[in-house]
Amino acid sequence: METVIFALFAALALVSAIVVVTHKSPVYSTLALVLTLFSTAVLYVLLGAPFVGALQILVYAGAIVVLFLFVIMLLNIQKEEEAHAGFGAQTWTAILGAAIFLGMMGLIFWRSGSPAAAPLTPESVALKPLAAQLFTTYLLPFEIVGLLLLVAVIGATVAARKPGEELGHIGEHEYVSGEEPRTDPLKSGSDPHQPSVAEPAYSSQREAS
Amino acid sequence: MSSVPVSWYLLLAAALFAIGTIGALTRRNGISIFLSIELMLNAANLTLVAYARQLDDRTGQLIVFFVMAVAAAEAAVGLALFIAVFRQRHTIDVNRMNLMRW
Amino acid sequence: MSPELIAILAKYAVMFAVLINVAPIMNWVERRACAYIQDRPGPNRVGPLGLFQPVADALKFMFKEDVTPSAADKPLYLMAPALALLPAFTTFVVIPFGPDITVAGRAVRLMVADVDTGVLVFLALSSLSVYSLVMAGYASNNKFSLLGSIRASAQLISYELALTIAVLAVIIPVGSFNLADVVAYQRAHVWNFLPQIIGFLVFLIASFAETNRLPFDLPEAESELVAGFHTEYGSMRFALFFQAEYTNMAALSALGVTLYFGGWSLPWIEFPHNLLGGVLGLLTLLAKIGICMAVFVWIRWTFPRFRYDQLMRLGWKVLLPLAILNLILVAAMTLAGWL
Amino acid sequence: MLDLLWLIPILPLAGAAINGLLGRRFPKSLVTAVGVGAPLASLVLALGCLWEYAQGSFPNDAFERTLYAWTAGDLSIPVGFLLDRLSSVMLFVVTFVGFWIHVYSVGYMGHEEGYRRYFSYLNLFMSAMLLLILGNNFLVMFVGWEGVGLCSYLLIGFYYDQPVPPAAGKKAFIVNRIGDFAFLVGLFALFAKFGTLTYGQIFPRIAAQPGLVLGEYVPGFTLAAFVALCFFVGAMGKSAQIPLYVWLPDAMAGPTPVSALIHAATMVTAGVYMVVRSNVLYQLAPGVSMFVAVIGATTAIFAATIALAQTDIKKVLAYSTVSQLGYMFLAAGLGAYSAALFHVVTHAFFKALLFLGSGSVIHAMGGEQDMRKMGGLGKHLPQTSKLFWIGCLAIAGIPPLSGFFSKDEILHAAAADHHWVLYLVGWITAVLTAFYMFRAHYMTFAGRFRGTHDQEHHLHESPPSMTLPLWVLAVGAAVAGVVGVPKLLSFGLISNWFHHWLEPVIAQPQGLEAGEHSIGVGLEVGLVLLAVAAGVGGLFLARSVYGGDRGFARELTWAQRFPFLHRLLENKYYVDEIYDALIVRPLAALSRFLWKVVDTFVIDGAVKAGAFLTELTGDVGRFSTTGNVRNYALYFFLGVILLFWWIAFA
Repeated sequence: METVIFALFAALALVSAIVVVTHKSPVYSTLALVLTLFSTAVLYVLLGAPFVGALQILVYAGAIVVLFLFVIMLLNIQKEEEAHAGFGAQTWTAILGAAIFLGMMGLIFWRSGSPAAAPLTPESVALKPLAAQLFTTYLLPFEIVGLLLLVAVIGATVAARKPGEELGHIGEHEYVSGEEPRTDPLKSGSDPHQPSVAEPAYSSQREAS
Repeated sequence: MSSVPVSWYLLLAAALFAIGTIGALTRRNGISIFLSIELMLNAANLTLVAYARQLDDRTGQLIVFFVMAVAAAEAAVGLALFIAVFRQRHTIDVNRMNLMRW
Repeated sequence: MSPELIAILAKYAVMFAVLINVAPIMNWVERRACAYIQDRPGPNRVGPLGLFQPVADALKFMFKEDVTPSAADKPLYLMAPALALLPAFTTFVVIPFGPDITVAGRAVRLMVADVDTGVLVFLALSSLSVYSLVMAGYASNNKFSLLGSIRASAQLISYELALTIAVLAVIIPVGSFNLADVVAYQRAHVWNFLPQIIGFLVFLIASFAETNRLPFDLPEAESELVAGFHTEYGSMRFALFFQAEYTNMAALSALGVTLYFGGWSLPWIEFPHNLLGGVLGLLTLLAKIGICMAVFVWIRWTFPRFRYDQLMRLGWKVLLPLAILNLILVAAMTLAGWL
Repeated sequence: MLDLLWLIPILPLAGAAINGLLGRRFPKSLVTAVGVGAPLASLVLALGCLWEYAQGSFPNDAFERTLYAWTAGDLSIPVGFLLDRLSSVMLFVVTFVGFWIHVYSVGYMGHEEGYRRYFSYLNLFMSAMLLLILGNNFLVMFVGWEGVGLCSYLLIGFYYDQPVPPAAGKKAFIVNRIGDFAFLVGLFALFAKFGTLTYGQIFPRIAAQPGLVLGEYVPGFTLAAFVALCFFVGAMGKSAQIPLYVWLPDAMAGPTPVSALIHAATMVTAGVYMVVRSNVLYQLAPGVSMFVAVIGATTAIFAATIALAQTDIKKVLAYSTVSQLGYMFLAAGLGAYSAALFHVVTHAFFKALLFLGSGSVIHAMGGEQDMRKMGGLGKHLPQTSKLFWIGCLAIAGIPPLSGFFSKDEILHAAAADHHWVLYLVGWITAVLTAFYMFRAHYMTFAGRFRGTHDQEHHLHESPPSMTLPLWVLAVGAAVAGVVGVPKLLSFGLISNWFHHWLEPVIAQPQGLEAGEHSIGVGLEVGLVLLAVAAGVGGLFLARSVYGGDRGFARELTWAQRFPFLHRLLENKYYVDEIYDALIVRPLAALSRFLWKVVDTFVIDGAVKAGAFLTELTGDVGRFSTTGNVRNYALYFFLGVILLFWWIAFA
C-alpha cells in the first residue's frame, strides 16, 4: 500500500518537475511547481516528517509560490516564443552535465546499498522532541534565520520601490503633486508595444497617502 | 511503516535536482530560472529528510526549516530585483541582461 | 479493507453528507436573513417560506448555458473551479465531532484523520485555496478578473498570516496540534474564547477575509469588478465556486468553534461513549457551526465593503500586531500557570 | 733644493691645468708664458737638483722621498720620488729637450687655432713623463706610463676635425693598451711575490737572493723570466718594437713638435728606461734578454729597409726612430744597459733636431710633406739645411758626432759577446741608416725645386724662435758623444764616464760572473774603422744616387729594375693590411654577430616571447567572459560536478 503511494507521488513529482522546466508559459510552470511541492510534502509524510510536510505546503506552496504567481501577473510576462533558448551548446552541456551528475549520485546510492530503516514509531514522529531540539541546540541558527528574513523583507521593499520615490524627483521640471510622471512601465500606456497592466492596488494607495 | 528503501527517495531527489539544474541552465526567462532553483532546493530538502529517516536523526528535518526560510528570503529579494530590472529594461530575459559584458 | 479503513470511510461519508447540504441550506438562510435585515420578505414563492428556493437555484445552475471565453486558457479555466473545492472538502477531516465511542467492540475516535499535526494540515490545505482564485482570474483572460485575482491573492496571503498566529495562540496552552486534545483541554478548562478574546476576534475577522465574505469581498465586488475572479464562469462552474465558498465558510467556522467554543462538547454535560453520544456530539457541533454561519451572514449584510488600502492596512497594521500580542499574552499566561 | 724634487712633475701639471681650465679668457701671450714657463721652471729646478745630487753623497746613490702612502686595508702604495743615477740622466734629457721643443712650438703652432689646448696637452705630457721617470715604485711609473699614453693620443688626434688624426690617435692608444696589459700582468706577478712594488725593496732583495725569482712560476718560465718578458712586451707596445710598432708611423698625423717630443725623444724611450730600471730581472733571465736583443735587431733592420722607400719626410724619420729603438733594445738585450741608455740620450738630441728641422721645412712649404715635391731648399732655408746636415751626420754615426760613439758602443757590445750575426745586422742597419738619411737630405735640400710655383715664391727661413732650439739641439747632438767616449779613442784620457756613472744602477746579482769581457785592442780598432766606413759609405752612396739635380730619376730606374721589392718597401710590407685582415676584421665580424644574433634575437626574443605569451593567454581567456549569466551558471555547475566527482570518487 505504502509503496503504491510512494510510486504514485514520486511519478507525479517527476512529471510536474519536467513540466516546470519545459513549459512555455510561466504560470503553468508555477502551478506545476505547486504540484511538485505537494507531492514531495506527501513523500515527507511517508518519510515520517508530517510536520515538515505540512510546513512545506503552508510556507512553500502557500506563500512563496503565490508570490511567484503574484509577480508573474504583476509583470505580465508573456509566453516565451520557445521554451528553451534553442538547443545550443548551453542546453546540451547542461543536459549532459545533469545526466553525469545523476549517474554519479545513482552510483553512490547504489553502492551504499539501502539498509532497512528503523520502523516509524509514534514518538519518532512526534513534534515535541523536534521542537525541543530546535529551540536548544539550534537556537542560534533560528535567531539568525529570523534576522535573515527581516533583512530580506527590507531588501525586497527597497529593491522593488518605484523609481523616483525618495531618490529625489526625476525628470526635467517640477511636477504638481499628483500629476506623477508616467515613467513607471507598470503604468498603462507608457510602453506602446508592451500591453499595459491594470494599475496595481498598492500603487494607488501610495498616491493617496 | 515505510517498506520502501530510502535510496529510492534519494534517487528521486537526485532526479529532481538534475531536472531543476537543467531548467535553471536552459531557461531564458528569469522567473523560470527561479522556479527551477526552487525545485533544486526542494530536491535538497527531500534528500535531507530521507537521510534523517535513514539515520533516525531529526536534525535533517530541522535543517529543512532553515532551508525553507532561506528559500523564502531568496525568493522575496530575487523577485524584487526582477521587478526593478523589469522597470528599467522592460524584460527579464536573462540573455539581454549582459551589461557586465566586456 | 482493514477495519480502520472502513471506520475512516464511514466517518468521511457522514462528513461529506453534511458538507454537501451546507451550500443549499446556507443559500436559503442567506437569502432570508438578507431580506430580513433589509426589511423585505425574501424568497417565499417556491415552496412554503421559499424552502425550495435552493432547489430552484440548483436547477437554474444546471440549465444555464455554459459559456467559455474564447481566448481563455482552457486547461486552467476548467481546473480552477475544481481546485476551489479541494481545500473546502479536505480541511474538515481534522475536526473531531464527538467523544470516543465504542462501536461493535472497537474504540473509534470521531474524527476522520486523527493526526498529530491536525491544525497545521488544516491551515496548509486552506492556504491552497488561493490557487483556484488566481487560476480563475488569470485563465479567463479578462482585465477585471485578473485584477480581482491579484487582489484576492494579496488579501488571502495577508490575512492567512494573522489567522495562523491566532490559531497558534490556542495551541500553546494545549501543547498539541491535535484538535481532539484542544477539545479535551476545553472540556477540562473554560472555553478558549474567554481567555483569548483578542485571539478569537482576530480569528473571526481573518476568517471573513479567508472566505472573501462581504466586508472583505473586494475580489468579486459586483460594483467595481463585475464578479471579480469568477466573472467569466457560467452555470455549473459558478455553482462549484458557490459551493466551495460556503463549504470553506463551514470549515472555517468549524475550526473556530472547535478552537474557541469547545467543539462538540457542552460545558457540563458528559456524552455517553456510544453511538448516541456520537450523534449528540455531532449535533452540538453542527449547532455551533450554524450559529457561527449566522454571524457570517449577519455581518455580511450589515458592514460596507472595505476599500483595498483600508483592507491592507487592517490586515497588516491592526490584525497582525493584535495576533502577536495575543500570542505573547497567552504564552505569558501559560507560563504563569493560569491557563 | 732636492727636497723640492716632487715639485718638478707638479709644475707642468699646474701649467696644463691653468691653460686648460682658465686659459679660455687668457690672451695668447699669457698662454705662451704659462705654457713655456712651466717646463722652464721644472728644467731649472731639475738642474738644481741634479747639481745638488752630483755634489752630495747619498745612501746607495739614491735620494728617495715618500710624499704620501695611499692605503686601502692592508695594501699600502707609497707615492714617492726617487732620484738616482738612472733617473737623473732621464730627468736631464726629458726636461732639457722638452723645454726647447716647447720654445720651438711657440713659433710652429703660432697661427694654429687650437693653440691653448695644444700647450695644456703638451704640459700635461711633460708632467706625466717626469712622473714616470721620477717615481720610486712601479705603480707611480705605471701612472706616468698611462698618462703619457693618454697625452700621445690627445696630441696625435690634435687636428680632430680632419679624418686621419683621430683614427691615428685611436690606433696608437689601442696598440699601447695591448702592451700595457702585459706590463700590468708582470706587475701583478711581481706584487704577488713581493707584496710591494717599490724598486728599493725589490731589486736589492733579488740581487741578494736570486733564488727568490728563479723558481718555476709558469710552465717553461721562471718568475724572473715571466716578469721580464711581460715588461718587455709592455716596452714593445710603448717603444714601438716589431709586432706593436704600427702606431708610430701613423702618429706622424700629429703636429711635428709633438712627433719630435713624444715620438722621438721621450715617450718611446720610456720602454728602454723601464728595461734598464729592471735590469736585474733581465740578467737573471738570459733567454728573455737574448729574445730582447733579437727583437731589437730585427726591428732595426726591418724599419731601416722600409725607410728607404718612403717619400714623406716625417715617415722616413718615424721609421728611423723605430730602427734606432731597435738598436737600443739590441744593446739592452746584450746586457750593455749603459750603452742602450747612452744611445737614448744621443738619439734624443739628434732625432729631435731632425724632426724640428723637418718641421721648419714643412712650415716653410705650407704644410707640404712629400719630398718629391721639394728639392733645392738649401738656398731658401740655409740654417735649417745646415743643421739638418749636422743631424744626418750624427745619426749616420760619422765621428766626432755623438751618434758615432753611442752606435759604436752598441756594436762593440755585440762584438764583445761574439754575437757576430747581431753585429752584422747592426752594421748593415748602420749603412742603411746613413743611406736613407742622406737620401732625405739630398731630396729636400739639393737639386731643382719640384714644388708648385706659389709654394716656391713664399719659401722663407723659419723665425729665430724656431731656429734657436735647432741650434741648441745641434750643439747637443754634436757634443753629447763626449760623455761616453771609450778609453781607447780618448787615448786613455777619460774612460767612458757615462758607463761609470751608471755603474751603481746595474746590479750584479750573486753567482753571475762579471759583465762583458774585453776584446783585443787590434780588433777594437778594426771595429771602429768598420763603423766609420759604414757611415761614410752610406753618405757617398746616397750622394751618387740623389746628388745634383737628378732628383728621383735614378731611384725610378732602380725601382723599375726591382719593381716587386720597391712596391713591397713602399707599402711597408703590407703589415697594416695584414693586421687589419687578421685581427680587426674578424673582431668586427664577431661583434656584429653578437649584436645581430645574440642580442636582438636571443635576448630581445625571449622578452618578446614572454609578452606574446601573456597576450595569448589573455586572448584565449577573453572568450570565457561572455557576460551572459547563463554561461556563468553553466561553468559553475560543471565545476560542481568536477568537485563532486573528485570528492566522491577520486
